[in-house]
Amino acid sequence: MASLWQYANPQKFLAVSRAVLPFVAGGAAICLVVGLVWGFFFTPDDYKQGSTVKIIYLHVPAALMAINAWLMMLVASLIWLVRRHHVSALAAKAAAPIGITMTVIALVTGAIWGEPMWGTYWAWDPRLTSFLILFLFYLGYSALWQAIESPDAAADLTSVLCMVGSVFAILSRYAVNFWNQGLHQGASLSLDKEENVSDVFYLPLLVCIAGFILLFVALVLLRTQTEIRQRQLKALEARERMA
Amino acid sequence: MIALFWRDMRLAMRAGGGFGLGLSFFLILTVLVPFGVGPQSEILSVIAPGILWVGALLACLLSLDRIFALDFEDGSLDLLATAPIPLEGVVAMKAAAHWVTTGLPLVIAAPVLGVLLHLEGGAVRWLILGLIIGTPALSMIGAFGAGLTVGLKRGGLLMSLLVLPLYVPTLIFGAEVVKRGALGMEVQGVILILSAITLAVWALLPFAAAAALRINLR
Amino acid sequence: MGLRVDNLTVERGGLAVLEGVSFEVAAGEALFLRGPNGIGKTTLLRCLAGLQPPLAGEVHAAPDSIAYGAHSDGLKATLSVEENLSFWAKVFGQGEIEAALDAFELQPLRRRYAQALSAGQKRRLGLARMLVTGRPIWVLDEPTVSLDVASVGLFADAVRRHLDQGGMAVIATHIDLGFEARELDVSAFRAKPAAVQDEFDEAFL
Amino acid sequence: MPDLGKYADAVLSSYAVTIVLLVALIGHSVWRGRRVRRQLAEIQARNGK
Repeated sequence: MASLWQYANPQKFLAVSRAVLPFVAGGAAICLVVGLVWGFFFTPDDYKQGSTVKIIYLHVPAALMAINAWLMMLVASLIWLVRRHHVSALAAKAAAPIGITMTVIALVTGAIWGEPMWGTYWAWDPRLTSFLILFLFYLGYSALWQAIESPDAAADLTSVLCMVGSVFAILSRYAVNFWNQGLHQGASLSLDKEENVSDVFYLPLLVCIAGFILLFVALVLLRTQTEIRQRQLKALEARERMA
Repeated sequence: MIALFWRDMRLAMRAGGGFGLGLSFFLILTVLVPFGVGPQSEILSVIAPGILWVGALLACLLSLDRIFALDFEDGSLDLLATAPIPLEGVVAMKAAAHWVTTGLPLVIAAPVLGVLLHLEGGAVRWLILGLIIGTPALSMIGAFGAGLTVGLKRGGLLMSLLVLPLYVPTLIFGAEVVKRGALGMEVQGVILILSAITLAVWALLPFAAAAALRINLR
Repeated sequence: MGLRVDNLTVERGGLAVLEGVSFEVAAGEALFLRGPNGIGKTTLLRCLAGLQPPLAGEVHAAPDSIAYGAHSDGLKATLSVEENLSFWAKVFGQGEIEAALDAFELQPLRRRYAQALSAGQKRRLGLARMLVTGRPIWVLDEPTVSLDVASVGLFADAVRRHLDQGGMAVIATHIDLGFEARELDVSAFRAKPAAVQDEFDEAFL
Repeated sequence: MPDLGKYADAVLSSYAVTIVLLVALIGHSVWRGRRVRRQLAEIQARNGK
């Protein structure tokens, strides 16, 4: 029986991901269009927040994916360090720009929402601050990938950074909480949803989250394919120089 | 390993760096800040702990390349890596020497600088305690960042980008110690957390930094 | 125990440069590595010293038995000759530096800072470092660069004494050091360009 | 078009920013993917593969 690790073979990964990608991308497009149109056009205004409640369809999924992208990078880095599967390292590299974009979306939409609600674009609130720190971690991680020429050394060093960074990110989250008990509302999504958001907002939000997740997967597949081909290209170029 | 510590100390002193330079740096920083924010003592006394902590971060950052980059360039790092002492020990010794030449001067100068910045007498005690506990973590985290970027041509800026976010917890808890101490609040918990961070950093990061060095030496 | 190298393949910048390198050095023996620039002698020596892992093959030697002497001497400009040398002696757990200073005629220079030494004097100090490591296998990369004839003689004497005491040496050099030893031309092991580079490329190419 | 009331600016600019960023990300991914694929095809053709 074939194991999961067979997908770590670059050729196998390319073949499978090429076959899967259209479906994932299509699913992402459908979910995003349905969710956002539903959220934007067919949900009522909140009695307190007015129409700004529509921003959560962007803000919450983006924030979720910003964190999940980092988690995915952490898992991929560990797989690389332990099993030395190149595809895994390249997938981590591919995920970083997506994570950065998601973090920026979460920060910007949060700031735009905060202006009418809190009266300020930016507050040094624990959640906001944590996201800003997460953003810095992403920047450092990507910069390290770009700065190192040898691909294996880059994969190793960024993996080490990702592990250490994860620990410090959690520590920073805790520290920031300690430092300023802020004004951000609690999680808008939890298992007992009644507490926070009513069904009217909840369902389209779920569709949007599904859309963002699928979009993330599609982009990771696409970008990992590109990274694999880039490696392949480099290897061929090096061989031409040798010959 | 002790020999390595003394060698790094001696190098720092002879290069005109070391103690005097660290002290002068903090003095200049403290003199410049009032020019920027104005001479009102009530403002200065509030921001003084933050200034001194950020000063510690900067001094640490500016001298990080001394930890590994020079040894990398002149080949010493290759030789150290093949020496019978473990690379983890090399990292720890170098970080220790770095702390003595950048962190310690700040701890010593803090009372004087506190006076210049109108820091209240009660807060100075907590500032010094926080700095003693917290700044060793800065050197070790810095050594990790230096290890990650040691082979890179323009590693300096990148190193700052990698290292500064890692300083966040130490900075927050370090400044918290002074804030709470000055207000007469309960400080013990924060000091314990700060100590825990420093101890954990010194226990674990030498391994990460040594791993990074080995990769970079390959 | 000697040094045995089995079917070693070493890489530089992700490409195999030498493959299938095998040789053996017994106690009291020296081996000269020859070959044109860029063939991969330095890479091979770094691999022997344990600084980089080989792509394939193995290096058999007693643990902590290899002392590596690189192109650069690892000297600190602001330390004196004595301080530089005794630092390395301490790192390698040896206390004695007088013999090393004598062997390379560094006694008159012992208080001088390394920044005030000439290139050849620096090199002599770098080579004296090998003596204070107390390790049986010397792995040296172009040890005679910038040495004058007399200094090359000092170096050859030091190596000969080391061999007489049961030591070993692997030396990459282009010149004649004035003593007999086996030679190995590494160009024979030059990696074929089409050779499989690593398992990653294998999956593609 | 729903009535967004006094918060129209905030809501619309949020959607605009998000869509622009996502489109930019997707566009960059696709563009780079195509470019690398083309370069690879070229070099493979050159090497007779």
